[in-house]
Amino acid sequence: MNLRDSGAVPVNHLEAEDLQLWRGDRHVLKGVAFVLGRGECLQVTGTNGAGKTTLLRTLCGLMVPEAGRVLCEGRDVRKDLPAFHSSLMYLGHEAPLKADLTARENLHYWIGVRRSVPGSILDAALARVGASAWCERLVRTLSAGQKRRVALAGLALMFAPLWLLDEPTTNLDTEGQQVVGALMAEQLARGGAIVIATHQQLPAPVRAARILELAA
Amino acid sequence: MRWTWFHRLASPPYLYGLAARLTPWFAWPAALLILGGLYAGLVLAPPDYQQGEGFRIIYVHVPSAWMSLMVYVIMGVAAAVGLIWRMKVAHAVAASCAPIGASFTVAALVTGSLWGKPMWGTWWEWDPRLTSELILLFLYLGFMGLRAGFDDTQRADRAGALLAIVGLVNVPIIHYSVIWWNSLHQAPSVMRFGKPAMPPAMLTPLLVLLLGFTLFFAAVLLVRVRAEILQRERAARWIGETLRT
Amino acid sequence: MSSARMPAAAGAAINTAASFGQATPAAPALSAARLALARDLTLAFRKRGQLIQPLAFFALVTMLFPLAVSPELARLRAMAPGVLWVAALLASLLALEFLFRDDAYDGTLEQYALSGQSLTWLLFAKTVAHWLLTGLPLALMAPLAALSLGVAAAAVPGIVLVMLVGTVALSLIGAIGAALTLGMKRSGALLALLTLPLSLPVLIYGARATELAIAGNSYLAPLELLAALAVLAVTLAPLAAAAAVRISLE
Amino acid sequence: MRAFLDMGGYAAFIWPSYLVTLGVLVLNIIWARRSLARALQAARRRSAGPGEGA
Repeated sequence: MNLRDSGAVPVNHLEAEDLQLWRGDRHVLKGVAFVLGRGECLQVTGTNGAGKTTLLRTLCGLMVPEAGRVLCEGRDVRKDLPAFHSSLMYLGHEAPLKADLTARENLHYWIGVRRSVPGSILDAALARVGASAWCERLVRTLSAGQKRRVALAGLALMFAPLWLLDEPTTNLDTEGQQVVGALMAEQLARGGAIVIATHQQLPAPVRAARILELAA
Repeated sequence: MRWTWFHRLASPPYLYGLAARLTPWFAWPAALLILGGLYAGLVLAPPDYQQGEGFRIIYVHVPSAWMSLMVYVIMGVAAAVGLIWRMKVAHAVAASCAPIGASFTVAALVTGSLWGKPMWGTWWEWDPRLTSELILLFLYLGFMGLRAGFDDTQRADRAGALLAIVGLVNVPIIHYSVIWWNSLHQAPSVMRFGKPAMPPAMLTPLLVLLLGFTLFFAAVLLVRVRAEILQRERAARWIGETLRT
Repeated sequence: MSSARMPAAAGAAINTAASFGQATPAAPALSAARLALARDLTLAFRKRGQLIQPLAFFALVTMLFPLAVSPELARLRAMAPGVLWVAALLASLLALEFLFRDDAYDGTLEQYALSGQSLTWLLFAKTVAHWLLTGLPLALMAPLAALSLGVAAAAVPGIVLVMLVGTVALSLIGAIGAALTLGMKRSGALLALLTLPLSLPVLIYGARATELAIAGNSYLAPLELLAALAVLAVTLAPLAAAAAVRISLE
Repeated sequence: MRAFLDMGGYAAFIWPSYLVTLGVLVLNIIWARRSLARALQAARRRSAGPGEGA
């Protein structure tokens, strides 16, 4: 039961057991189950409306499955949601950016709610995604791809053991996709786990340890 | 161990079957009590020495008003149980309560107004009781409106439940603030009931009707709960089995 | 800016994360809430147009009464408490729709809910920002409206004080309604239906205290009741709003 | 009988009150039965159709 206290190291970082979820009359998650170890990447595929986003939102605890459970390090995440949340980073397909704040301000307020970040590290993350030149501009003047890059800068700053990414490469050019690949590779290299929902190919050099296909 | 009855009630197929079996046991006594009570109230009870025959409205107004409040409390408690223990059947009970309670609130308002006309000379008086009743109607309408705004039953259940709990906390506050407000303006309070001076011949029909209305509510609630359970258990295997038998 | 140094710094930042946990101290709840407050205020001052709307509405409604009823100051003075409070109630209701709406659309609320921080505190901060941007200006504008309704200048401090306390409760009660109706497309009428009955005690005590203040009497008793309501709202409403937001995000 | 119907001059208030209340009671019965009938119909349709969960 309590693996951490007994000294045994749980093999899997994230585990889903028979997740069932209904939306109105639609049976969206029909017994989804998987295991994901440390340093592994799970790719969730499926056509539009197959429930990719719903699965990610269920995994991170925003939605409550009608049956089944999600385990992190062998524990039911519902037992202590705040602790689980501080160990994960969820990036939806819309970046949580405000049109009337600059890119840098957005990043500051977004990340700052989770952890205190010194300005120099903030700038470093912006430089990493190639945003230094325009990070003081209001987000309303940025292109869709540029907004996506600001979201990636957030990803670079979230040192969470678990990443849940929903279509992170949308709107990105080749260079932007390389940045995603590099960030994901680093996350895996330091033993983090990633669940990524996309029907595109994963950005190099990342390879999925498992692929989960959701049927519509 | 003591909680086994509670867990059994929480199981939808069990409650569904129980509700179907219990309904007649509430419905028939309710019918008898209500008919008997109305007859006693209209014929047997003596006229009031002040209000004459006019006081007989008490026999429909007070039970309706009593139901409107009792149903709201039951709804709030069921909602809290549903929200805290994530219990589907409790949400089904809360959802079933709202239309019943709202209809009794309307009855209490209309009969109150019909009573007020001969007593006060106006169709509407800002009497604290009637005002509270009107606010209660808005609370019911808000609950039903919020539920109707969601197309997913589960979300409607949880959002509605939260509102019902907030409403339940607020009902006493609203009620006392209305009484406080009314005491400043000194409106004549004609509807003073429940005073111990009421003779037994007048009081008995009222008590009979209160019991009858309560049983009536239970019977209607059980029917509605079955409908709500069916709606929430779309995929469950037991439904198919129950329907076939 | 030496661009050569940047990637190195970024590398260092990532390296500190090599061991999760200790390297990434979570921001304390209060500083997170302060940041959320600062963010909302910054945003509001970038779009001043929206800021003025409830105030203009309040001024407009109070102006309607002399036109609709009579310009006689004696009659207006008798109506002033009711006019001020109904106008304030409607103005704060008008502003409520925007309280969580934008943050729900762009995913900010989702990030708040998943931040591992207390959602209750973050929403409390947002509600405080909302009060600073609507309740406070309304209370400061109330004397102008009151004077135009023939109220003596001596009553102004009382009117402002009562409205300051009352609008706190209104903002917090409204936050619950705004959070509950988040998932809906057109929520204006429903928001009013949910919020107004719950706001009635505030209206009753607020209008009564204002009436006493205008008459030059002691308004302490209703003000105390109003303050009790505000304290109750401060303690309970953010909890309810947080629960409502979680339900809306489902 | 006429005296009973007249209710001491209060007929115009008493009878409508009783009618409204009885109307509410009857409507409650009708509404409840109708909602159950509808739910049963929907459940039958679902269990007859290609059930994915059952």
